[in-house]
Amino acid sequence: MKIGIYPGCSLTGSARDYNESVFALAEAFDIDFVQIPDWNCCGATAAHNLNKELSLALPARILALAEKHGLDEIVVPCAACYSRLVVTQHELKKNPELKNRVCEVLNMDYRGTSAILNVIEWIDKYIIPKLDGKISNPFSHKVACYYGCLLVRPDKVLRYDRAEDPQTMDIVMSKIGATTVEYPFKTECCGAGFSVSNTDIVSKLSGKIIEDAEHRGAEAIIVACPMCHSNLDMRRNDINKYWGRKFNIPVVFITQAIGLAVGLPASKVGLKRHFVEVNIS
Amino acid sequence: MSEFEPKVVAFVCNWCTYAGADLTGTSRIKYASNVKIIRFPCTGRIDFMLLLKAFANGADGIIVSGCHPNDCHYTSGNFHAKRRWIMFRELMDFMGIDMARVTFSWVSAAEGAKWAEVVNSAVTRLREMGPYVSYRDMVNRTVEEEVKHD
Amino acid sequence: MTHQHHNIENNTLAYSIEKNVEVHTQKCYQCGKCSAGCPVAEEMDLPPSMVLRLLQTEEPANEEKVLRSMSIWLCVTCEMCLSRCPMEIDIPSMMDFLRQKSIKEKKVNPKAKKIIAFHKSFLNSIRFTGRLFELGLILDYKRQSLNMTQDITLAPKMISRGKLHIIPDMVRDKTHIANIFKKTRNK
Amino acid sequence: MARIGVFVCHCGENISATVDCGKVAGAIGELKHVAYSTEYKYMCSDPGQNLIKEAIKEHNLTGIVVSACSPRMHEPTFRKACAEGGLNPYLCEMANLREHCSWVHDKNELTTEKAIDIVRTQVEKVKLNSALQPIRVPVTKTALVIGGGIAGIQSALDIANTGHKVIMVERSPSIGGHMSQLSETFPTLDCSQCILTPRMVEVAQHPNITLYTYAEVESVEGFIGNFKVRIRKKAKSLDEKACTGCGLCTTKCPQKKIPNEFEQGMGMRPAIYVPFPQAVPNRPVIDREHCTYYIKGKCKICEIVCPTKAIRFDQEDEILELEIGAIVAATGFDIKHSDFFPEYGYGKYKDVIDGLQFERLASASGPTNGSILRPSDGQVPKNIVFIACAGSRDPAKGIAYCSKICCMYTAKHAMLYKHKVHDGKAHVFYMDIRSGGKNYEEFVRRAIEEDHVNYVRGRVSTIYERDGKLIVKGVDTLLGAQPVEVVADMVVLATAGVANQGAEDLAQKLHISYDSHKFFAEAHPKLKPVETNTAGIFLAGACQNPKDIPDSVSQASGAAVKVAALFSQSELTREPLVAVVNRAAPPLYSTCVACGMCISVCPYQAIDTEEFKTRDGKVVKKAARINEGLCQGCGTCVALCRSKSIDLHGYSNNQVYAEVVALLNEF
Repeated sequence: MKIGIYPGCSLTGSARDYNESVFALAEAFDIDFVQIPDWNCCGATAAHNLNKELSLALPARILALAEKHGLDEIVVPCAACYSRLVVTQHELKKNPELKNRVCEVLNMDYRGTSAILNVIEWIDKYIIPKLDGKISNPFSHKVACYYGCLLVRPDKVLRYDRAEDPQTMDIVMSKIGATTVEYPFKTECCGAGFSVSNTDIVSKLSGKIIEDAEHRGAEAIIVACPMCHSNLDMRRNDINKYWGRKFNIPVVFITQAIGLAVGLPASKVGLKRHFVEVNIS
Repeated sequence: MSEFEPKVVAFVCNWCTYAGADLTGTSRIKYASNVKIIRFPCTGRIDFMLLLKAFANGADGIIVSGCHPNDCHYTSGNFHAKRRWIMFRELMDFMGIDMARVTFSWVSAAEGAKWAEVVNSAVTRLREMGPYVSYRDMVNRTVEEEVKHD
Repeated sequence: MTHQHHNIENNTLAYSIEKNVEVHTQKCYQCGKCSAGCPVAEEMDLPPSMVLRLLQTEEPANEEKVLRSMSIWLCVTCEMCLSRCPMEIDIPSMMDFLRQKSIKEKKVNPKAKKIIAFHKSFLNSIRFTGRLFELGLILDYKRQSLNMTQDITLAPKMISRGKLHIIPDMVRDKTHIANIFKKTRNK
Repeated sequence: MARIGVFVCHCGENISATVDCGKVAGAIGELKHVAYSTEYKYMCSDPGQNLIKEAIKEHNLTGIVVSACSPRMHEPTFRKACAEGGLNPYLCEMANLREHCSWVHDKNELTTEKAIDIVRTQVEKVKLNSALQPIRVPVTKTALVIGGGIAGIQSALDIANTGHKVIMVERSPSIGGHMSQLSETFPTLDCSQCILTPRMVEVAQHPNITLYTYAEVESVEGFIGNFKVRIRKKAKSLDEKACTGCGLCTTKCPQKKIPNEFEQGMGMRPAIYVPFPQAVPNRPVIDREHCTYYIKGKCKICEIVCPTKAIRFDQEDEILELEIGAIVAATGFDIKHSDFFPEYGYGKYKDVIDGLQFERLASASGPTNGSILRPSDGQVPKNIVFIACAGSRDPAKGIAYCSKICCMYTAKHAMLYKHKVHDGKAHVFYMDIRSGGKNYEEFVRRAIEEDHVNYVRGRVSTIYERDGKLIVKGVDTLLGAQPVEVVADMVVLATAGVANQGAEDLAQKLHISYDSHKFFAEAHPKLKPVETNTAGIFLAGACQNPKDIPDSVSQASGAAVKVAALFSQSELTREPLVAVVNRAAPPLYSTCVACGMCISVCPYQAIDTEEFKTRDGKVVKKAARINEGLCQGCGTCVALCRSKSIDLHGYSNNQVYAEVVALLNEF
């Protein structure tokens, strides 16, 4: 079974841990990933803030490459990249004129036919059905599932989970033995792209998310987005400084949690690369 | 006048679409003036030969509009219209009528804004399609020939 | 749905927003639900509903206020406003448009320079390598923002965890990426 | 030879502002067969009508076209004028220049040209009109009122008091509707039950009213004055005559944990139950879905304890067939329930409740005996938030309209709360305060000025629970859209009023129109707010759109007057726009070949087969025959007739073909 994958830039750098866990899971479940050859950055927040056409052309190149290589289905583990790709596909479908213009910029054919899966959709489709009998080490912890913004919004375009109190991650986590806390901050923003340019905002917003999860007795925050992870984990020192408190709750990628549950070692799913120590297993 | 303005006839039922078009007026919603309405008690009354007559007499497009399914004032007239239309459609195809020139819609007495949308989108499409001369010419030729033979 | 414009002045900012990103500012009835749910509203000089109100007036002075505001740069595009807006007004798309307009008209709020510097560094990074080179981005951003001391302790920790490449990971077809940038350059 | 008169109306400026009426009258005057063409400012006024009457005589007209508004508006007016002018009223047609032309197009030449085409088309049609005589039909002087809320009650009593019979059908076990659930009513704060209960009893005791509760309309056939209605009386599992209403069964029923509908799920009831103490009729029904006997086959405790042996487990639904002359639909409304407000946690957090639940909390007969207590832990909320426009005015949620009653009942709720919890703090998040109505604005001001309710202008974005409190994240738009966070103990949502369950289904049975929200449609938004598009069926109350009690009661009385007016006649005249089968002299008799297609499609069973016999009784010909008392003039048979033997008065084949030809050809 060959499925296309678009890792995106973060997964090759600051989110290597996420990357490792995604690939380790794929290996454990006999999923053959084909990286989209010569993929490029999706343009992220910067492109759509500064230049609309560029913000569509960059993701369109990725999708065009996938089509060119016959990848009908591509997994996009990074929620931010996922959002850019789906939004681009939607906009170009809605506006044929714009699509022609983008094709001209790319000098490539683009049809918009590849199905784009986010990480939870991928897990639901390819991992959950094969989970029976594989859980050797149930993830029996109380967790807070943090979806962030881009996995669920804009819901009318993504058509994935509902925008208020989404459930898909919670369902996956309960299947590997976790209990999920009732968590109102599931889709509140962590500060996203302001990590470098406005760290105080990130500290304030991410701090609220962490504080409430700890308050509800969660032992870990489960995420599915490298940006959320880096703000909640890598920025923990800044957050602690801003709030004048010491938050200890670890932030775990959903793929890492599943990996642990099916018996993969912590090092194989990148847990050693975190800033906040993950002392649950 | 450079742009082509299609002639559009609308066959509508009295209870839903005619009343809906009244509401478009009461609400002062503007739409293209190309369309002219003929009132029927029910879409069930519409004899589809009328469509052929309209095309032969110079219509570039036709709108047939009545009550939503289940909403017919006379219980089932719109169903009979629909059933008859399925058979008639083949005849239209056979006659060489371009089906894209006929718009079917459901507009209720409460859907004034929808009537304007139905008209405007039909008119826009017909403007792009241009005048409907092929059927008209065919009918006129046939008539002339018949006259010659007489 | 199309809207009827009988009297709208086509030189207003509201008009160009509708024309370019299909956001109809007059739809806003000022309920404030966007401002209530916006994660950064407290930081903003103009909460999102106020931005819409100023645009609704179609007064040049108020439009100026919007383009020079800090709010348009503080918007994180989290889409919370759109997902809860009763009138389904696409505020995030409108914000994207306002940012680009603000740059084009050279009205960027001085306090937003840091944010723009970051975005520009980001795009610079991918313009030449096709993929984001995080170390290069940070260095370029420091050069542009003159923010030399920020995060100096973070990089070594990232490197020790294998989270920061020293050498950029690059797209092979770099000319293709360069061409895309060239062709989409803001006019 | 036809001599047609054409009268072009300006309708003040409604037509003349965009259509050049003089040009229309002039152009039409040039037409062959048009003997007279003129224009006038208001054709429907007395002088306008006189102008028509005089012209008919003076110019010896054989038909007239009044070019004015929609025939749905003034056709009866001008037909009457025509008759008074000495011409058969069915020789009058209307050209719709207002709704279909001047109001929907801009002022230009094309609009005037269109107007000319519209009039010309009607001129061609009217030439082919024939003089017709109205059809007379009898009237059954019994009214059916569907729904036993305050609107239905008012209508039924008003009709019954004019001396006519009324049949009331209510689908729940008791009449009373939503009003019986309310605690106090605005703007007077008088007790809802206290003013309603006497009316309910009056319905039960009125000699002219027959009440069927736990019953629903199964089907409706026929037409004004002559409806045939089938009612399904659902099995109550009870002999109502034997039952004394002692209530012993309801106290002994072992099944006690069924959410109580009347208490909006905030209390429990047994499987055999009377919905509330003041119910009319005060007789129990068995809820078969939850009754142990119907589920498991044994129990029958109610039967054992019943002193009059009134329980009937084997009772079946009963179908009643009724002859009805007029129908009042008064089926009320519902409110939007769970999962419609995921951002407010409604359905998830116990202390986020809706307005009707608050009514039950505040009601002296409610689950808390009138104390305002949190559903979660029974504590008195010290900080309460009311959210107006919860779902209303929210196109994203599919409801663009204002529910109208929420501003007032929210003010009432906040006041009731303050009157009961003196040290409590009440906040109202609102967008606009709509308090049009007698003493309404004063009432809202009292809440703010005297009871110190904190009104905050802004919508709430989200609510979440933390440590047993509800965190309400709103905004104050009057403070520059400044975020506001209230830590509340309880939140009350003024949820949108929506059409009642089954409204669409009932509308289809009644053949009345309804809007996209399933509210029943009135015949005219201003001038026929009580009538529907189907003659003989009227509307009362919130089935039309959300309304408060005074409005519902006024409309209900209006509907009653319409019914009474109808019943004041012994015979109705009906439009003679019915189908006819052509007839010819023997031996042809008719071109009809009696294929029977028309019989099978007629929705009114108005067609049968007629036999033509020779003197010795031999059948020589069969042909279709229309019963004009039953025919409603839909014309389905006409379009279907393969030999073109049926035609429809008013919409004959010749007429509609003439219209098509006239509409498309220049002259």
